[in-house]
Amino acid sequence: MQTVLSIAIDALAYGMVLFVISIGLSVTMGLMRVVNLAHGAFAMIGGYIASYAARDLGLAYGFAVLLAVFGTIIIAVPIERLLYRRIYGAPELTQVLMTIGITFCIIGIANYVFGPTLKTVPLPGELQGSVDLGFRAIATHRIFAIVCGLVVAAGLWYAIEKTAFGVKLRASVDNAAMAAALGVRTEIVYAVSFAVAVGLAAFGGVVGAELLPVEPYYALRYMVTFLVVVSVGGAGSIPGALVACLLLGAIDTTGRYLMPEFGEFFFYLAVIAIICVFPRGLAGRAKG
Amino acid sequence: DTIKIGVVGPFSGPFALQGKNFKAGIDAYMALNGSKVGDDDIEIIYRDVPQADPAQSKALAQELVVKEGVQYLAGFYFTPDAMAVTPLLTQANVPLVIMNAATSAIVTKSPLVVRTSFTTWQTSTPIAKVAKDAGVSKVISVVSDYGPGVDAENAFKTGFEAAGGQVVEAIRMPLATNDFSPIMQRIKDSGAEGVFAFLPSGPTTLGFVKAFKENGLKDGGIKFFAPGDLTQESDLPALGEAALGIQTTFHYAVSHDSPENKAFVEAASKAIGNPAELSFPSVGAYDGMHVIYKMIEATGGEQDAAKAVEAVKGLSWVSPRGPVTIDPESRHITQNIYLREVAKADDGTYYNKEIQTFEKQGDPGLAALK
Amino acid sequence: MQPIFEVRNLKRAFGGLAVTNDVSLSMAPGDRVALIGPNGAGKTTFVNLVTGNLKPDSGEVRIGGEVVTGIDAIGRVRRGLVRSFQVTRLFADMTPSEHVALAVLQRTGRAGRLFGNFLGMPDVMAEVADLLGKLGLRELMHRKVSEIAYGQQRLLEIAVALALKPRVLLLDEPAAGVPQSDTGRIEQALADLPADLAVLMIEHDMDLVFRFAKRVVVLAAGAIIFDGSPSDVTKDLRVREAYLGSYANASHAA
Amino acid sequence: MPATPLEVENLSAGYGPTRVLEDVSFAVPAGTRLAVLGRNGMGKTTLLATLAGQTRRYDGRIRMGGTDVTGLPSAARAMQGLGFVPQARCVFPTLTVEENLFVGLKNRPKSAIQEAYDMFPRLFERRRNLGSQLSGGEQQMLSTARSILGRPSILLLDEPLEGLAPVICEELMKAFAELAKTGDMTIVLVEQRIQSALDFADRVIVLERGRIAWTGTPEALAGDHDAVERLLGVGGLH
Amino acid sequence: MTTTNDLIATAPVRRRFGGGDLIGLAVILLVAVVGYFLFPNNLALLTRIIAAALLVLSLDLVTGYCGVATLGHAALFGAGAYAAGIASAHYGINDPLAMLAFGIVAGAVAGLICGVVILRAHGLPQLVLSIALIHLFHEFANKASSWTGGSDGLSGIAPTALLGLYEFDLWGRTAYVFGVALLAIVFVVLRLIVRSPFGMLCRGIKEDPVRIRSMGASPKFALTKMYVISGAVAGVGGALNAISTQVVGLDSLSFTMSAESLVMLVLGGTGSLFGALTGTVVFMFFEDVVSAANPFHWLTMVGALLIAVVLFAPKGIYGTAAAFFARRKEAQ
Ligand SMILES: Nc1ncnc2c1ncn2[C@@H]1O[C@H](COP(=O)(O)OP(=O)(O)OP(=O)(O)O)[C@@H](O)[C@H]1O
Ligand SMILES: Nc1ncnc2c1ncn2[C@@H]1O[C@H](COP(=O)(O)OP(=O)(O)OP(=O)(O)O)[C@@H](O)[C@H]1O
Ligand SMILES: [Mg+2]
Ligand SMILES: [Mg+2]
Repeated sequence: MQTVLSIAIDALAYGMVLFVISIGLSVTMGLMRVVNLAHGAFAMIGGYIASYAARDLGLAYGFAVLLAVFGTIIIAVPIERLLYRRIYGAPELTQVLMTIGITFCIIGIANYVFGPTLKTVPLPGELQGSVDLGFRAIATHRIFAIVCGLVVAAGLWYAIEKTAFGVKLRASVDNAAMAAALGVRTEIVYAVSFAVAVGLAAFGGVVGAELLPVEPYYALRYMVTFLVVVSVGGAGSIPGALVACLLLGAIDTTGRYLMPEFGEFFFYLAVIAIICVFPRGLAGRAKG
Repeated sequence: DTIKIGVVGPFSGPFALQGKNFKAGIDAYMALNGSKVGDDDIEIIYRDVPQADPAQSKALAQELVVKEGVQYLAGFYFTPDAMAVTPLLTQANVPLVIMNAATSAIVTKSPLVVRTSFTTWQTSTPIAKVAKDAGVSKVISVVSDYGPGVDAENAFKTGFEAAGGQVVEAIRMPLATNDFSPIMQRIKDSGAEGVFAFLPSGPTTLGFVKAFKENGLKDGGIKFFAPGDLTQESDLPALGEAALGIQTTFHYAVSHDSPENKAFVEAASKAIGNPAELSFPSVGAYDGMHVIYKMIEATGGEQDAAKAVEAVKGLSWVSPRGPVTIDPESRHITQNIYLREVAKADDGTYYNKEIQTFEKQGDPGLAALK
Repeated sequence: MQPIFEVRNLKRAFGGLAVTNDVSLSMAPGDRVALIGPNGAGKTTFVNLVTGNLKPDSGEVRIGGEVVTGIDAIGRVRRGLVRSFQVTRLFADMTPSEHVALAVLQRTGRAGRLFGNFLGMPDVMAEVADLLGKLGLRELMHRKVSEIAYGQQRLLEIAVALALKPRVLLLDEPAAGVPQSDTGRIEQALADLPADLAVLMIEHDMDLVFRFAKRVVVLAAGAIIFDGSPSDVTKDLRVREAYLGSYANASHAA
Repeated sequence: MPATPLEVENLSAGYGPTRVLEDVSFAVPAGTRLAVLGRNGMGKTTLLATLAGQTRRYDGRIRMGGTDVTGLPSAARAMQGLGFVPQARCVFPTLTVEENLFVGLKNRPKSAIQEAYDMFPRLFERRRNLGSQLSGGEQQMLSTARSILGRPSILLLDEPLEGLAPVICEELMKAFAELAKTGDMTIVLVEQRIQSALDFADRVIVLERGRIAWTGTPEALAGDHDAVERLLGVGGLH
Repeated sequence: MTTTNDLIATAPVRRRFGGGDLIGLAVILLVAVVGYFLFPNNLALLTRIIAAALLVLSLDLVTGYCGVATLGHAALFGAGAYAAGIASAHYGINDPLAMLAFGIVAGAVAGLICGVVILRAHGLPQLVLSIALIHLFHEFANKASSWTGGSDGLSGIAPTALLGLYEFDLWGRTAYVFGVALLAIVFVVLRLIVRSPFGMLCRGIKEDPVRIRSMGASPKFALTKMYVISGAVAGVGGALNAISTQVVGLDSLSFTMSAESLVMLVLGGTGSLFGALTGTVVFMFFEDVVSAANPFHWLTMVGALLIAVVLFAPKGIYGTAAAFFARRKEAQ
């Protein structure tokens, strides 16, 4: 029983970290219909900024997180204007090409500027150490990640489903020309959404840095993980992504506990099974 | 004349750090020993294989030999890349000096292969004795599920059982594991007193070491043993506090206290730019250059692979890592293996502190092959 | 005569909405039926159900006496049940001749051939030319479909359906978007159809309906409220109110 | 004197290298109901799309209410009072009916959506359904209602009757006439059902291969049998 | 009533294997000969490019012609490589042509397996299925190390002389000529297939599978068939790789290789065999040049190339060039 509980806790924590890091991708990929393989690259930029701010400048953690989020957005704005704007509505494969290209460039630059070593984001005292749950200990920063995940999920869901901006965004994605003909300034809608997605990526990169440490190859190393999680959830659906993260987190954790030597098999077989049962992902939006 | 040496390694990509160390070791050697052997200028030509890719490795080696006319091939971080090149050597009349790839079998693939690095068997065997001496008799082994991981598991098991210990469980986990909590739970549940771990150096070691601490294993008194890949110097700043006290066995620590090493570290630090990035592949490359220089001396700059290899069989010298010999039979390097512990220096940085020496270790893996 | 196409007690609901509510209908070879009804009455859904694009909650569909309810859409097409789409579904990057050729090849079991090309198959080409000529698409036959006007795409949609030589043909608003000048072509194409073919046409263009149909079925809120001759339908009060409006008074109703 | 709501001068437009419209000029006085007729593929859709800012313009100017909107993007034209109901309907498939209508509101309060439901009660019944689930006719209603909600001063309608039941068609044409009269709305209508269009319009343009081939009043067109036969391909009206 | 003849006369030239195809074949052979004399010392690279080109052609069949999004196509290539390698290393079947046959069959079988799984979804989920599959294949090969050598690679592959006459030499001449011959044959066969009724059916499926179904054809069956063909082609590439390298590594079954082949395809232009070839040659050559020039920071250059292609040649290098010339011709 204790073991089961213990695995459940690990699964929850891992799933939520996955969620925080990948949810931004659900926005770009599901709502804006851009297969943004550079998502990890933006998460990585966030991680680097936070690491630099906290470790080299000695800023407080909260401040470093803010700096990471806004710094990444500032870096991303010109990239959106010059590059992403050209691939909205382009065929998926063209988007893949462009965003892989962007990823390569960011990796190359990060490698040049920061070197190939691991970078950490020092945690503040409150988040260090472990909390004793009675039957086991769990790292405080994981609890922090769980809370962050829940807050982000709720906020994002509200913004997309309930606000005027959310409706305009979804309309622009369905049919940009028609939305424009109804007076929606689609470029602005897109730019804002992109900024939000990138900000979330950076935030996730920082919050998840304990699990997925920041180094230049971060951008490619975890690309597949993000892609899988978001698609299994059904791109564009916040609840779907949340469920997918928790489910896949649980399968991964259990698999690694019960038979680690087949951990990968477990995980990917589960992915195949889920998609065969839900060919559009757990909560896929009908595509029209 | 100019003698060209072709070096193949991961100079970009996720293992770029190791490739960078190759270059640092080579640069350091040439800085200290000149870029001339006799009348011949030495020129290094680098070729990049970012990830294990035998086809690319072979194509590059072929190009180096045929087009660039290199007399020596060197480098090779990954085993399959080295394996792909061995069939070429005889026809090309080129010796291959391996500066890293750590699977025992490579040297058996061609008589023209010489290795100046280590094998996983070589560095993992002594830690078994350390564990037993520390009073631990039940150990769980946890390794990444790929060639070197399996080698490490076997090496440890063989050594530990020979010493009278018991490996209660052997876990192989996927290379791409990010979250090690479930593994830690397994370790806890196994009832072992100690854990033997092997993970390739790089980002995953961070998660592993942190999980070990955060899940309360470290404080629970479970002892941690590993070969030195796990605490390579360039990862230590990130591992930090969590790694403190971990004991590993390895052939080289940047902190090794000897005049040879001091000179080496100084030169290599300059070559690599950021001294914090210096790690073990640099010393393999440094000694590889030493071997190649000796080969050139022996052949007088002529291209004669057999003669060159013959000349370094049994060669002994004092490397930055300590005294070493090329075993005449296996052409693999015989060297000291050190037990080290992660410690904190006065300036707040972390380093591998050598605390025990196992002298003149050969490669037990070759024996196991037979 | 035995009906070639028969539907019994077909039902389908979306959520709580009964879109097809116990519909039974049969057609004999040579029938020309118009299915009309208010927007959202369930006409397209009916077509989707009988062609196998949607699964019914209950009920039965027969083609030539054979029960096909358990057979998928492809199997039904192969048994001679062919439809056209209300919103054109064509291959934007292909030409009209390729569309028709593909249909002919599929019908004659040659669409899976790995070698050869339809341009080298005289029988296929003759049929393609004939069909496209009938529908006035000859000049456009080698243009990409994305470059031809909507009305012409509608005609092509019909050409593809005809190329499959169906036994039962279901046309979902074939004339929508086709200008008056060209509805004649559609009528002509329909008139040239083999006499033993059963045709069901959904259409809101009453002129076309009354010229074409020998029988009119009216669907409202998922149920058939009228099934009879065109001359009777304009007299039916419910139909006039729910659907025809003042059209019923116009002179066109023959 | 109030500015002319819509003026077009020497407009040429098309798709990529394909020129479709050539040198089209006309002006529409306030409150006019203009019908644009022509056979298949003559450029009617292209004309409306160009006015709405959605196709490539090669040459010419467009003025709305006296201001030059030639260079303005689609959204800006919409905010200046242009409404557009495209031939393909373009309902947002993943939005509910209500959300579809919401997008058309521009800056009006949300309660205004009720106007659309009053016009098409069917939409009210289906308000929680996704756009993709609607029947063809329902989509057509939604598309029209959505554009009218934004209270445009110029409304471009591309075959708004397609797929609608005869009763609805009648009501809709009445509603359009009403809007033009009381709402001071200028309407440009493209329609295949020539009779309906002529009944509705007070001016007619006929396009032939991208050029204006005939212009005048509906009565004049009905009387010009030659033009009707040649340009519209039908054997006469009434 | 029109006759068939004048119809064909007005049709754009699209015969069974017409003049355009012969020119295409000639271009390939010409490039091969020029390559041989231009880079006589770098034939191994050229052979590697050919093997990759076969993989990319194979990918083009399913992605470019059928619209199946996949990031796992190396599974087919790797299956061919391992089958050829295992036949030689474990069973002593060292004749290159026999090894090739093993590669083709294994590739086709892998194609069948992948097809059956991947075709169960569309779009993004489909992409993820392919990713999951390639990881399963990779993991399987890693586990079955007694057969595959695991992460150390499968060594001990020793192909005998080709046709009993031509040894595989240090300069890689035999391997190169062998590769060119294979590429030419595959090209001709594929050219015929993409123009056949089956090819047309697949293009239709790519645009609208629902429409195809309502024409009475089964998209799933057709796509699976295409997947098997694609697997055979990738198997040729894999076998060529095994024969010329004599070591097969896990990389030949990796996500990285799959992703790279997709990048090459899109770079050249999907949906055209020449696009696939152009993309492979440009990408691999560019990579070789920049990585030799600066082994440490060449990745940035590759990234810049990809971005530049999307910005200035959105249909891929070949696709955009072809469209440009078509437009020029039309304008005249
Ligand atoms: N997937 C679905 N989910 C919910 N409701 C649906 C779905 N599909 C159709 N409907 C509803 O079922 C009703 C019938 O639709 P259908 O398309 O059959 O109408 P129709 O008779 O063809 O109308 P029209 O003449 O306008 O084309 C409509 O009100 C539609 O909104
Ligand atoms: N996207 C496009 N690319 C190239 N050519 C196009 C495109 N869309 C339309 N055309 C061409 O432009 C011409 C005019 O088309 P348009 O759709 O404006 O005609 P229309 O008068 O609205 O016809 P319909 O009555 O069928 O709606 C046609 O000849 C058509 O082939
Ligand atoms: Mg309908
Ligand atoms: Mg039109």
